[in-house]
Amino acid sequence: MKRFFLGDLAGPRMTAAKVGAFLIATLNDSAAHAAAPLNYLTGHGVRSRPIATLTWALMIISVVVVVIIVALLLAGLRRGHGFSAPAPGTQMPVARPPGGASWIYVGVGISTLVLFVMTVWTVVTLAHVANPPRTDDALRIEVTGHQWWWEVRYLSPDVSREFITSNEIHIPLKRTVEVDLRGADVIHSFWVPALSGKTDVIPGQANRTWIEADKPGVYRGQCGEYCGEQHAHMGFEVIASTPEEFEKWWNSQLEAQPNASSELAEAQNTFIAKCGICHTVRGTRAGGHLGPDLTHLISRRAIGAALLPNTRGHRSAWIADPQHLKPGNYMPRLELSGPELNAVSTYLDTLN
Amino acid sequence: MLRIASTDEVAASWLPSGDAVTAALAACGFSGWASDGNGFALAALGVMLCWYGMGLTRLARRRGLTAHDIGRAAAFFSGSALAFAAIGPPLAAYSRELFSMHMLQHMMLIIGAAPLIIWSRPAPMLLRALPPRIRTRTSAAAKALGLNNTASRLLNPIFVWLAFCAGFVLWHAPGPYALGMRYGSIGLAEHLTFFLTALAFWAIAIGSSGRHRLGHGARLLFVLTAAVLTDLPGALMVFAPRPLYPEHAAGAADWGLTLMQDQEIAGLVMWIPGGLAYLAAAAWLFVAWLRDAENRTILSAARSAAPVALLLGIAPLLTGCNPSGAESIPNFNGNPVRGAALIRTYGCGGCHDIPSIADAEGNVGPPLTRMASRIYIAGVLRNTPDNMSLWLREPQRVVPGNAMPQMNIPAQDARDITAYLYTLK
Amino acid sequence: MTTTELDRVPELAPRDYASPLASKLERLWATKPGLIGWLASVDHKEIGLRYIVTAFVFLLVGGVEALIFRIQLAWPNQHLLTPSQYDQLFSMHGATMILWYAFPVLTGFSVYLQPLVLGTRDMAMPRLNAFTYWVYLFSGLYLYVGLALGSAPNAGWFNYVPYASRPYNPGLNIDFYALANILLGVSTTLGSLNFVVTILHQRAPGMSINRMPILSWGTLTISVGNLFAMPSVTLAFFLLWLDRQFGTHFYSPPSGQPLLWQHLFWMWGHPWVYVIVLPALSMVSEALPVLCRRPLVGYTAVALATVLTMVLGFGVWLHHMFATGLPNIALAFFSAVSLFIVIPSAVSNFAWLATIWTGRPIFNTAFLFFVGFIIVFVIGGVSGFMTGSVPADWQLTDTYFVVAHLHYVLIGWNLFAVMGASYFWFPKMFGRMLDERLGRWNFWLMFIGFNVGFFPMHITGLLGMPRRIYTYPDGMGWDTLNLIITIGSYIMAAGMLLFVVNVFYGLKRGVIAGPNPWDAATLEWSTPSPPPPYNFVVIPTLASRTPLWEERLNEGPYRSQLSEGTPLDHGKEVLGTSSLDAQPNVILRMPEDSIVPLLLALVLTLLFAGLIVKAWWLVIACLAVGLALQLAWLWPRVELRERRP
Amino acid sequence: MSTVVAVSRRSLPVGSVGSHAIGWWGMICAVLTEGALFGYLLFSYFYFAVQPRQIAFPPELPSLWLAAPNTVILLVSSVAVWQAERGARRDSWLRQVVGLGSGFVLGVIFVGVQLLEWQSRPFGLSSNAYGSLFFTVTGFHMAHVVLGLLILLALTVWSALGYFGPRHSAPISIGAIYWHFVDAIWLAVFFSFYITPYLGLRHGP
Repeated sequence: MKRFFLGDLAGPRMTAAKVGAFLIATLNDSAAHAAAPLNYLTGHGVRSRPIATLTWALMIISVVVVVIIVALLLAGLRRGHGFSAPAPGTQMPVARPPGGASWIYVGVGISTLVLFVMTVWTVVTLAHVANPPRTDDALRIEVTGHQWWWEVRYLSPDVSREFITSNEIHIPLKRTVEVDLRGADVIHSFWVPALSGKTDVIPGQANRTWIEADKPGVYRGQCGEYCGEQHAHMGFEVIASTPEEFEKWWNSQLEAQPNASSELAEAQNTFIAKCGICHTVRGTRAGGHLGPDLTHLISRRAIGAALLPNTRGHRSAWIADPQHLKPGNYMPRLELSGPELNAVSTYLDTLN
Repeated sequence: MLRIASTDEVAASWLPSGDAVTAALAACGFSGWASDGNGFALAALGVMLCWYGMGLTRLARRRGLTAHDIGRAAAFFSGSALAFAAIGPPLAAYSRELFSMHMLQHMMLIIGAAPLIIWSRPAPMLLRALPPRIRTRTSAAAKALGLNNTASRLLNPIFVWLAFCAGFVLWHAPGPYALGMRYGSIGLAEHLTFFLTALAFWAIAIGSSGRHRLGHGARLLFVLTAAVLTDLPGALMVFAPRPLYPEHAAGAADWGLTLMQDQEIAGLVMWIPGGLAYLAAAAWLFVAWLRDAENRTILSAARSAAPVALLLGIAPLLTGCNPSGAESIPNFNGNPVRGAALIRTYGCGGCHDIPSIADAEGNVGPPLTRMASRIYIAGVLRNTPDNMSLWLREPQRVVPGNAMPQMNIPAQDARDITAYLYTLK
Repeated sequence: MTTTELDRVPELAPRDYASPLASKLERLWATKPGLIGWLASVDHKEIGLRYIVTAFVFLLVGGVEALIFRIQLAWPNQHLLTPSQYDQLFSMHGATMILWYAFPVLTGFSVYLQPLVLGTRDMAMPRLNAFTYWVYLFSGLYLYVGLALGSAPNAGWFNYVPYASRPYNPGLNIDFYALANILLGVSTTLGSLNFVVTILHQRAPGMSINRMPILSWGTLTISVGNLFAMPSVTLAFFLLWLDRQFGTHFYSPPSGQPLLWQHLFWMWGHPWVYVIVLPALSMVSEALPVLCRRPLVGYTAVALATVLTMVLGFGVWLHHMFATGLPNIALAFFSAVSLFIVIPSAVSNFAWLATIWTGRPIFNTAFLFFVGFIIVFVIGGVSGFMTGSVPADWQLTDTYFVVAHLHYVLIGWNLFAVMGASYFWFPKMFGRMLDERLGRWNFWLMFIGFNVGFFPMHITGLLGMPRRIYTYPDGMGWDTLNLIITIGSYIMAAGMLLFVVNVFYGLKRGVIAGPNPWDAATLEWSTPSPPPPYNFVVIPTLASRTPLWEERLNEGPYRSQLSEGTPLDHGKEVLGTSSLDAQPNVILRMPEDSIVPLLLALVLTLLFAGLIVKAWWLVIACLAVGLALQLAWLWPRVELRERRP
Repeated sequence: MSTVVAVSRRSLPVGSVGSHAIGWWGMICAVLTEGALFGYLLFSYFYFAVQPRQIAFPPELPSLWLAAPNTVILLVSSVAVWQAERGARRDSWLRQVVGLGSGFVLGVIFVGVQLLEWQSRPFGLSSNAYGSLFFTVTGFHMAHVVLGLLILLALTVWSALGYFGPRHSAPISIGAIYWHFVDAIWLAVFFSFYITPYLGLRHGP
């Protein structure tokens, strides 16, 4: 079942025929994910795969049911003893032919059987995916949903190895990752379709979910619960890599930023003055907690909660007018002068 | 993690104070239950079963058993078996360990045993077990003491609803529950409350007697509102993010569950299967409601049908009964069609087996097959239409103390019923 | 007629709509001419039509809102609307359709039809009926005043806290929504109460509970359901308003419980889903058999399914909350229950299929709509079945798949049935037929537009498109599909427009219908079209479910008495009957037309206006005036035999 | 072969009579829906009560000092109204007026005592979740009591004017249903807020 993959659905070339074809198309799943990064018809992890299978089963049954019922309906209409609309008030024969009740018995009987099978399947799948398979060596992270970005804290028994990043979750392959969900403001929902279904992030309530990827890659995540004006742009990415690469990444993230060299001191001061109230760069005086931690900003793939690729141009555009790119978000337009903007951009470029 | 107490352990706990029944049961390997007083309940249940069995044997010897009798008896025995399983071993022992098992116990009593026993209508069979003389004396004594009256007064729907819901809610509050766990006698009281109020509840919901007999629509409301209220504790157990019943901490751990999981399962056992049982009852009541209305409207149409039939003849086509070959009895003015409907309304079928009347499969009184061809009524009156009407209206005057109740049937109704009975040749 | 008359044996009179008796009844029951007369009318037919027209206006408005934001979504990265405008539009669209269209339109049909199918002359409480209509209208206006002021609800129709609480939503948007909802709740609850009393107390003699049309079962079931469900949402919104304006701590952490909102909301919300479809299904169960020339297959089963669906609907609210972190064990149980709620719907579905198979259908527009209805019914049903499975729902929930599902349920189950019912009952309401050719165009445009517009949403959902996003990037695989969806929605809108045209054409030029154009079986077809203000010149007595088909079906020994009955012409009178057997047990006096309901509704609305601006003097003044009006309304009257003469 | 059913020619009462009155049915429905309202209110209370964070709930058990006698007062007022209803059926003007009047007075006393109870609380509507719950639920009940009192007042006046008698007791019965309902609801509120803490629904870890 899991070999039902998605067709190439991107681009305006797609026609209605392709829409139909996609349901039965079998290409390879990386293409599917490139075409529709949030689709969940192919699973990429221990958790999402049985769910994808179940979803396909439900869908096939649904299609079969619809086809059967519509066929029965059309056959009933085509039996050829109907009237075409007569003049109003014409008396027409009425009768109570027998045999109708058996439809109800048979139809409901079959439906019940199908429902029973699917209930069992559901419960079995649920038992399989609800809790992580192994918990002894699980990686634990804490994800906090903010309007409209994700704060990620990597937990470790060794407190000195903990750190905070945002909008980007790196995970090691084939290792269970337990995600503790914390709500900072309103309800969000943590969702990485290729790896797991949604779990709501509710302020005041400790929810937990888990993911486990078994293929390296970048998996897109998205807030799944309407949370305000920028709900649309509350994405994030999960990057699955080998344990070695992951370890390397973790170590690099732990490093604090050195104090800027003299030619950058001016830029750093501008950054601290303009941005430090809301953002943190470890190792400097910038220690705000309202916005994402920017310590290793340059190592990230995207900015603005998976809104834009992380390039210098996008960064500058974002700083210049965040309200244009993401109207309503909590980063104010700072009215920076040209040199200030340049200084901040220049400083950000060093955060690797 | 199943833990069944060993016989030795049990023996040690009850032997110094135990009675014979509990000793015997414990010797068979049953555990813990004896100490908390459930042994007495079990013994009572056993006596009841034997009693019922005697009535059944007596009936079997007298006239053989119909499918109907067997169905009712099966309901009684399975109801009793459920009650036994609920308070007997091994569930009794488990229920001390797991909260969810305790709730299962409650559910078995409330939505399993009680409705089954009510459904089986045990009273006639229990009466039959008594020797005839004692039977008459018992009923006379009961009458003299006003027991029937009191009982039916107690079956006031509002009172029963309140008692049932309040009992249910109260015992599930953490405080009273803990007391029940700590003291055997209080635990017994807890189970007794559930079982007795449930019997009363189901007697009103699906039973057929009682002074305050509710219409089916009212019964629907009666069952559904109670369902909502009794689902509430279950829902709270599921939603509560903290354990409310810490008594079970050790027990749950023994079973490899957390206290929270145990509580969630308990809540769900109450909520879902409990809710579905009420729902099933409601569905049954709904269908009965429509069927009942059908019978009654036929009756009232017959009562008020225009004296001059527009088309000659009355087609005696009644769903569910077909008094074929209905002929008018000479010089006797009665409407057999209406009679058939009346038989259903008065519930004659509760005691008599009457051909062609749906649900008339009673075995309290004599079957009325071929009534038209019989010689005597009640063994004293000649079988004539007029005597039949008289007997129907005044059974206690004709044979004082006999089992047929005086139902104050109006004269015309009696004549119509008679007319129907005379179609049974 | 003397004023001391306390008991009476009802007279007998022949059914004759041209007799002096008829003109006397006409004088007693007719709405008075003039604007005041119109505003004061308590005639259920008048009020029912107002409900239907108002609801259709809300449907069009809600539709236009959707058409606007469909342009925004047709292509990626559009900036036609700001996020804030988009949020208000989609919230208004949802609220308008689910609350101000879907239920009121069914209420309209019920208000119009129930007294007619039950064989009585008006609702049990005619003034209350007028009052509920006015409150419904004003609550809608109240909400739209919010939109006009730029403070429309913006947290979606289910309005989750804490986003809807004050720190995150400081404007008056949510307050407008909360108070408008409470106001609408008043109308819905009182309307339901009126239906329950009417159906249980005013059926024609002989219409025992088992002979009630399925139409009445639908209305009775959801009305009882409303009585139990409505307080939940009214309370939820009231507590939210307290939280927002008076600093209580119900929903906001740390000490408040955000999930309490979801519980209270869905405890109402799930039953509500059934409330806005069951009467529609029962309209199909009523009209489809007529067009198939046979009685409905499985009357008892369908009635039971209707009731059970409603009851079950109260037990499964948690399946809107599968992703909120409920205990896994609970999820397993609720998944099972959610899947099994399909069964009652299957009963109705197979009953319709059997009715078509064993009948001889008439292929007209109404029938086409019912056939279309059955198809979308099944699609909406199976997509619901998919979301009932918890692990699948974790993926499906809050994506466009759910949007597709809910539109198949709400448009499919509600609107298609309503359209069919409109074609079916329009001749009764106006005495003229709707045009068949326009009708067929109407149907095919709507049916094709609907499926083109909403089916692809299933796919965008499966491709991960979240609902309630104001725009989306390209490269997600959603582009083409969204364009198709937008095109479909405009085709459907064109179909809807054609319906409006057909209605105006039908009103002016439609073929004269006569009392029973479809040769149908139930009581409403035994009076002229449109029915006179008194509905029935004499009250019929029933002996079966299909009084007008009895001779031809030749079932049972008794026939209904339609040609003779009691005229009840000693003032505005109706017959009260027992609730189970429908035996007459009282002659009820009906109140005259009155302007008080309108005034009281105005005062109530003014009171709510006072609440939103916190003008306490206005609130208190309204309370005082309202109480005085109530007192006037309820003052025991001699002419209603409520007190000693 | 068939017969047309006859139109019933029984003599029927005209107007509102007992349980045949539209208002009687309306009131039953209103009571059902209002009962549901309190059901949801109390559900909210219990939903909070089973939460672990008990900061909001007062640590001490609620005092019954005012509430218990007040409960009795309300119950007695129900008896008084019931007497008035019987009085109307037996055409006793005095019993009607005295019953309704004393029901009204007892209701007013209940309101007064309840106000004292409110005043004795150290918290307010917006101090914490318990305060919000307590004042909202008892406030809802209070609103119903006040409405009930207005009904009783109107009925007392109408009775005093001699409007009602055995054939015209429907308004009194209808008003009485409402008043009994208000009392029954108080029992549920009292049980939830004052009794369940004694039954263990109070402290969480």
